[in-house]
Amino acid sequence: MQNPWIYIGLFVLVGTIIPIAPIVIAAVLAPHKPNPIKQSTYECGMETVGENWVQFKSQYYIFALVFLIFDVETVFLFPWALAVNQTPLFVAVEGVIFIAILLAGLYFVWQKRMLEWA
Amino acid sequence: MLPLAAYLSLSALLFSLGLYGALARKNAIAILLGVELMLNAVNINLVSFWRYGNTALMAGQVFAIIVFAVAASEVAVGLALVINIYRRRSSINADEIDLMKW
Amino acid sequence: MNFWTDPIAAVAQGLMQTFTGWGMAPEVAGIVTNLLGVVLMITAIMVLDIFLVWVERKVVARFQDRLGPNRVGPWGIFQPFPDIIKLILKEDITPTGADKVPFNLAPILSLGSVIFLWAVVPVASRIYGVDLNVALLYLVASGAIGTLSIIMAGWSSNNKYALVGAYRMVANMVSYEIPLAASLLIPTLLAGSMSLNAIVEMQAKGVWLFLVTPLGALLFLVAAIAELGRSPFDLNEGESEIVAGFHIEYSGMKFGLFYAGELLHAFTFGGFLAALFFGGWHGPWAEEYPLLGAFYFVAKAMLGYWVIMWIKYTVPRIRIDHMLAFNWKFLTPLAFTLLVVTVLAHRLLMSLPLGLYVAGMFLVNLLVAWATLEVLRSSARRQREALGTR
Amino acid sequence: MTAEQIIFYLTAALILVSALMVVTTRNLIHAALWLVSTLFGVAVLYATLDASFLAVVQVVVYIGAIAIMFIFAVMLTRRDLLDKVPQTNTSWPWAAAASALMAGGLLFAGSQLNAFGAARPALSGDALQGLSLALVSADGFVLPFEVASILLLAAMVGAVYLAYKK
Repeated sequence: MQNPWIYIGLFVLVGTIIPIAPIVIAAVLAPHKPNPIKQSTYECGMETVGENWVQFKSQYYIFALVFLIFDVETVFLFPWALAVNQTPLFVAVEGVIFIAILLAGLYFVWQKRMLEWA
Repeated sequence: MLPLAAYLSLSALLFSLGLYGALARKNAIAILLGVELMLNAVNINLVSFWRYGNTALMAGQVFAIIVFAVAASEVAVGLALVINIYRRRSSINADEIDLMKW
Repeated sequence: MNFWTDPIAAVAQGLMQTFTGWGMAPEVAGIVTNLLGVVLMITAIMVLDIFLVWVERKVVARFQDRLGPNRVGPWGIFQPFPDIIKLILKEDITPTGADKVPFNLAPILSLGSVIFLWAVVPVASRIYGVDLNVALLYLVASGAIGTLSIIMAGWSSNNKYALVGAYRMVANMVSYEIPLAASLLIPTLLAGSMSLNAIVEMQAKGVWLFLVTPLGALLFLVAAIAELGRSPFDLNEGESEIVAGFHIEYSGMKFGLFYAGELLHAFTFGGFLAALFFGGWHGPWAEEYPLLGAFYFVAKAMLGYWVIMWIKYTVPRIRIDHMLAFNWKFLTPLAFTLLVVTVLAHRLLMSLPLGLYVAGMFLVNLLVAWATLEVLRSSARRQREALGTR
Repeated sequence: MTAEQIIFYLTAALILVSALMVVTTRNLIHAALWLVSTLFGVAVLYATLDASFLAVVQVVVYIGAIAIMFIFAVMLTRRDLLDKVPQTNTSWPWAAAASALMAGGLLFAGSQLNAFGAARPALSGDALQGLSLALVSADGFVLPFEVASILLLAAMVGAVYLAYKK
């Protein structure tokens, strides 16, 4: 096949249909007797207090930010890793500089104690 | 075979939808969502120009990757600003953030 | 075309002849043949998944000094079937206030994201779905879909525990994608290709990559366990603190899909560990007889799966601050340092004969491990002294 | 209609419908989920354009990181979001007019291009190898490659500093 993505497209299509099948079978076969108590939010028997969309500390968000930046970095590094064997040593050094710059960023955030879970 | 026109028209429409989102929405996060759509439209253009031009020249794809980096930076800083503004003013309604107007 | 030397091509050719004999256009027949291949592959994976339920229960029983399922069939091997029937016949409860569409989509994506991975796994020398040239990034991409499914489940359940699970997941599972990707960069760099077939082919000479980069293999294992959300990194489930976390409100078959997805995910990562670092399907006579190669591959993947289970049932869960510190202050710097050292050592030793090259790379890895231990020891000493003077 | 056209029109419909939902739906979490669907459609588009690397990177970076960041930011700032009231500002008709004008202008400008109706040439060589060599070799794009790392460094430091609660 010329384009491997045709096969992957078929795979994704069938791979989503197959998990749907048991849900449909279960929906047909399983009993369905809803009542308010059964459908209420499960909190180990306690009554739910207040809104369910509660706010959380933004510390989670800091880690997501650092992740986002590093995720893009790895995307840049994959082409570099592919090319590094066939190119002069200069290219390897260039990737090392790239990594060093980002690790410097991580070091900065670390030293400023923003990675602490406080 | 599809002509280049198909991809360019799609990206033009997507860009305009993104522009509408960025201009018309009240919420700061929704404005950033609109900007994301516009960046994606640009990327579709870059990649389709690469594919329909000389495929040995990689500028289109490389530019698309740079756009990914720019989009990620934009989201990181933009959403951090939103979080910061929310913490100070407990609102991220773009109409109400008018402290700099006077 | 002989079935024993090239089973897929032989069967595909036979099917193509049958379909075109019925008067189908060759392109349509090609698509239908591929579709049948895909359905066959996914069915095989799902049957394996059902079998994994029994394996998991039996192995955990042995770790905990119990017998495990032993009533239905010999050694309880048919136990998964009553389980499935029970799950299907359970009532499916959707809590009030749940966001219906994401709520129902999440388990499908959770299992689907694992199934998609098998499109690129080379099971044996001529048995594989497709030779994708970006297969390793495809692995990371499918992990992204899995992450998304968990956040959807956690958000749409309208439950505080589920939301906590989703929040923790973002901070934890997502963070570990960085060391995972960095440890995937090392085989990419050594093979000069992101295709799994090329990486497995490179190990044909008997030099498995874990000899060249033992630390890379270890990093991949740790990051994979975190990516799976298995103990000791199962904070997004955390049964004893947030009562199952993101899938707390799921019942019946939808819960079953999450469960099946988790088991299959663990086995799949065992398979990737085997393909990337332990020679894939390579073994005696695997080249001539692909079915033998498939057996080797499944055996190696099972071994990897067993190691993951071993860790799961031995190590207790760690706290979220420890876990994030472990990732960002230890694993990520180590992974990138290892990458830098590997690329420099690889460039220096590339021209040496194979034996010397492997020995050199192994020594370099040992050196990095030793330096890491020294750094850890000195930082621990500093912490102790800081505590002592207080 | 060939299979290629069918795939393209389905993908285009997916992209445009989800993009429309992104800019119109009131619930912001749903807007972010529709964004995921748009992004996935764009990834499929890259795959049909033989840009495998970009297709996967689209899923890794956009769906795996950026969309999740959006969902996360919405969850963190949710108190403010009253899903019932209209989510558009008062000048939305002007915005609609401007974007309609933009669409018309872009389509017109595109149709003036010589290459507008161009057919697709055959792919020359391994696109992935070409891309990686172009990105890192000295006569290629090594400067943007390094500048990108500085951009990412600046974004990380700035964003963490902004989001950090003192």
